[in-house]
Amino acid sequence: MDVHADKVMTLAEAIRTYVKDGSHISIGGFTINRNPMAAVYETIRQGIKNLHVYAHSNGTGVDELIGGGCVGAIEIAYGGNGRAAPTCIRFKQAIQKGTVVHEDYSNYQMSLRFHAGAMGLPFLPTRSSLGTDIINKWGLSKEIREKDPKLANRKLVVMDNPFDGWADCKKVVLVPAINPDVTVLHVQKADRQGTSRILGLTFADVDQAKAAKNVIVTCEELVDAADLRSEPEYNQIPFIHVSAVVHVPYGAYPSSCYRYYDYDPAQLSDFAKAAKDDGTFKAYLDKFVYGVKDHQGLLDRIGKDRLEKIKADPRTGYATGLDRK
Amino acid sequence: MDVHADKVMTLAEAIRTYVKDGSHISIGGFTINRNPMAAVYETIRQGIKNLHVYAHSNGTGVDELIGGGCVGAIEIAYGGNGRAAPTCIRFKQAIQKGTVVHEDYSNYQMSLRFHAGAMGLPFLPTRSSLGTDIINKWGLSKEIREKDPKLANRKLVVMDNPFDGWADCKKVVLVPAINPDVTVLHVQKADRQGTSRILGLTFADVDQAKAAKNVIVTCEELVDAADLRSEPEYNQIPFIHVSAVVHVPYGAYPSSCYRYYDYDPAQLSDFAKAAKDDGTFKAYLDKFVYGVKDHQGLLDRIGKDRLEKIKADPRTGYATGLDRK
Amino acid sequence: MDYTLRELMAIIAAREINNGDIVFCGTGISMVAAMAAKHMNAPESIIFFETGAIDSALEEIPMAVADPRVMYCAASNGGLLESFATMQNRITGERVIGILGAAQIDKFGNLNSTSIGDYIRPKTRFSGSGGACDVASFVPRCVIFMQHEKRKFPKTVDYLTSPGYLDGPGAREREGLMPGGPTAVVTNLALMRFDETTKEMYLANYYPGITPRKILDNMEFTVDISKATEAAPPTASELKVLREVVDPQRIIL
Amino acid sequence: MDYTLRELMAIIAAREINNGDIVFCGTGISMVAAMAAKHMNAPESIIFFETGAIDSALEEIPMAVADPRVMYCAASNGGLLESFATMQNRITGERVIGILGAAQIDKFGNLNSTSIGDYIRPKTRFSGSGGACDVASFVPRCVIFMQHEKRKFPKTVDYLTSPGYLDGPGAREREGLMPGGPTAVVTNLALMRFDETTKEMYLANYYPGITPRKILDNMEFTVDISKATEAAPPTASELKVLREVVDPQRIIL
Repeated sequence: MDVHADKVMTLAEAIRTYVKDGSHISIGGFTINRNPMAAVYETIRQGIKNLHVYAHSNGTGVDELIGGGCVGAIEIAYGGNGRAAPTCIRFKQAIQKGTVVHEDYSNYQMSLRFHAGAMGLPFLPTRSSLGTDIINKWGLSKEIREKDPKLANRKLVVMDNPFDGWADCKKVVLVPAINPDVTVLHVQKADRQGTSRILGLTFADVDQAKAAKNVIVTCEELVDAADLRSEPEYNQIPFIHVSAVVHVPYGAYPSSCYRYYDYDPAQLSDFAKAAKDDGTFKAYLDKFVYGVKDHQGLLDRIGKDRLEKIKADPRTGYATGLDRK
Repeated sequence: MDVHADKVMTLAEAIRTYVKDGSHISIGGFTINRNPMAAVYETIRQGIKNLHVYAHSNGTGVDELIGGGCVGAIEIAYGGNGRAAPTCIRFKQAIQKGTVVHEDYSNYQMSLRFHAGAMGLPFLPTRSSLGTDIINKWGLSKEIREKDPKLANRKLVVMDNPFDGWADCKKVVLVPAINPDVTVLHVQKADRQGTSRILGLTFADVDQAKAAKNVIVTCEELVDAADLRSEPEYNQIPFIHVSAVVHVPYGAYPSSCYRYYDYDPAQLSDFAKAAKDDGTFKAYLDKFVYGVKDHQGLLDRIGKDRLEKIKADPRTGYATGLDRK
Repeated sequence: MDYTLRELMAIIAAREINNGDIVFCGTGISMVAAMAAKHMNAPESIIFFETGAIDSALEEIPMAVADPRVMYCAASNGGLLESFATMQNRITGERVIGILGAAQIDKFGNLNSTSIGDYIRPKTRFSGSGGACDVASFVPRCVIFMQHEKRKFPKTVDYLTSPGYLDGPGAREREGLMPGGPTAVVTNLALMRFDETTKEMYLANYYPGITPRKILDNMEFTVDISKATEAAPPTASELKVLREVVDPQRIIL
Repeated sequence: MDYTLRELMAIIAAREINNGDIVFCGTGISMVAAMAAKHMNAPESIIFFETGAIDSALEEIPMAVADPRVMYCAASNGGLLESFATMQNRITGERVIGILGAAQIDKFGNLNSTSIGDYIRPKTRFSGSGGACDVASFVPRCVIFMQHEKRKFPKTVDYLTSPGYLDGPGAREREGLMPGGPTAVVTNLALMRFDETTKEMYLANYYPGITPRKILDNMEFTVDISKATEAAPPTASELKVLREVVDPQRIIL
């Protein structure tokens, strides 16, 4: 790959090229913030199946992927979405019905697993979860693990501190690196080669990108490289890690995008209501995903007034005073 | 400690309070960039002895500390200073004469050791140095290590990958965490509580700060908290990690401070010349360290014209076209 | 003085926060409690979120820990690695108090927020740990919000998501965890604490109008009620803080 | 065509860089070689520095890898952790070529940049690894700058700072290192390479006017000279790049 190449393409093309049935995938953002929703909807629209998803707390996007029937297995820390959904509803049902293979970690452990992947290490240590069922209960059996070359042979390993109590530590938990086939992120600004700038909290996005074999970046603004290079310290992801760049305004909707727009409380709770029942959820998908050509189609159904309501206040970076009841 | 407290004090007071004979210390910056030189000179001026120094490549500052007789032991990756000194001269002499105990790591290993300290972990793994003398040759004997509670009991540990070849990795090297008594940094902007913003490359400064029991921040500009909090994503060090804040314009001189001033090639080579011989080096220290009250005194001896010459060009962040022969 | 149960719970929890504490908080009532403490007993406490925001201004109450409202006027906006390192790192971690919730808690303060029934094919699935297991593993003090019901105070939790005192005195140390564990359980009926020696939960304060008997009736295991006294109701100024400063829009309360 | 030895060495090294390579370079002549390649054979190569700057514009030549000149117009300015991760991570690391220098090199391309004599009390102390050991451990290809003198090409190095092929075929794998190792040694007399099978250094090209004999006279160990041919001298356009674009101030050359 010529990493200097212009990587701009349509979202449909990016998903078709890099997200396949059975791909191991991670998405950026956290609960109701900066999920790559346009890419999530396009993935559902293309009918991609049996994804293996790695998630810390990517509530909005992951619940839609599960509801859209795209997910076969998930390694996850948190299947909730803040006040919008204490437990994500399609996630809850899929696990209770046994339609999605699942394995639980903590948020820090998932973050460390992406960090290890980005660093090119097989594992990283932590002092979290000793003595808990996160250690004892595995969702992916040793057999499944040994069959699939994309999976580590163990969920984790508990080890004595070889530096005999150094840092007042007797034991650590080693968690295995994640190197997804593809990571999909939504960022505020990117250039045509893929150099990306995230504003506000970065969550685990940067490690998720650097750990992945391919990275799809969707962005609010597609800018000249020179604009980003005038302050290189604020570009967390250099182009060498990126495979595809897609310009998608409101690409995180209905989750928020700091300094651009807030989350849409109405849409989030409509989703939560629809998700409760297979029939109403199918109607929801028909209206907002299958029934539209692309993300602009979804935005048209939401309408200008509602998008206006969630527009970010330049002072605070969110929609000050937005009705969120 | 009330972390919200106003932590502004004089440099003399900050060094006297947090840097003691025998302290384990690290300084920020890298070779000829953003070394906390004012703090280094004040440390020499106060005659502090027997420091245990942790360094990746802090050439300008570390060589002065060694030359100033402050250093008893050093764990280091690189004792050079770019074209200014392929091998730092006082460092070279101290080790050849056996006046400073030393132990060698790589730059990545020292960075990981600070990262481990900042993360509260006893160690971090790397795939660097397998099969080399960095593994085989220890400068700090097991005996010394077992006597001093501030030292890990081993230089490093080579371990088989417990995830059986996961990430195509058979073995890793575990390097022990560093938690210095104090880390001294020079940053572009800080507020009175210690929240700090570094412009340009951060090197390992942020982990060096978060790993330390106390942090002294010297800054080019002392600003209102509100100025920094309008863009929190650019403040790498929140105030909870900081013990002392000192306003020292040109505090990195003669090393550079991105967007403020360049390094002073003349002063760096004068230092390199003086360092070659004990007599000339004593004269150098008498003139620029012992012979002046504080950093302003040193700057006065350098003179306005030379400081004018190294003033940063707003376009590039350095002194464009500076004579560096 | 008129107040709702949720207001009482928020204030009882807020009183657990000391001035200068670094407060880890999640969403909902725990955030209300942390925000209230800053305007009551702990003006110098620092609220931070697992998402990486430290000392946020919280001009408006966030609906999630990733709500852009946590980013506004923070001292620093980092990421997940930074926030958990702040707790795992003893230098800052020793000063952190965590506020958590759960679906189940046992007498040693172990929490379940993962599932009821078989892990692979659960009867009921919850959100999972999120950062809760990390917080409970790292920090010296935790406040837990619970609903007082038999099934939520079982003899043993179906899935041990976040470590309390595990199986009793010395267990955390034996497993390699840092010292720490839950210090208070704030429920809809009472404030429970843990005995320093036995590490077992006991009834500290029952709410006005609630009898110790009723509290025991809502737990599968029994606890010592001999030290129990009635909880001090919210003061006018505490309620004023909640209603006028913390959550005027009544988003959480 | 008139040229200096340093100019020749810089161009010989520059020719080793392929288009699209991610080039790790240090200070001095290695930076000149990397910058020259971008204007010659590898316009799409990317220069990065261990200090964290990626794809710097390098309007002026830096005097050190932390020179603010490496920060100007970079794609990203990070830190040490990020730059070394770029090499340790196989996804990007496979595309990195390193340019290093050393005080000693043995026939298997192992480098010493630490000390001569006893490690604890050395006869001569050098700078130490810096990032060299990391680069040599991680990346698939390395170019090494050396001065051709007997003491600098010893049978065994006094201190093995940066791994080459260690003690021969299979050794890197046995020790757990990633595949890789030095691919070219650019000296003041010749370009040396390493045999694919034996992993031993051999003479590839001797510079105009230099005999293979003279090269062997300047090494403690002998190498195969049977494949040796004369190196192609710098072209006018290559020299123009060096003199007018890369280092017009003659700071390095």
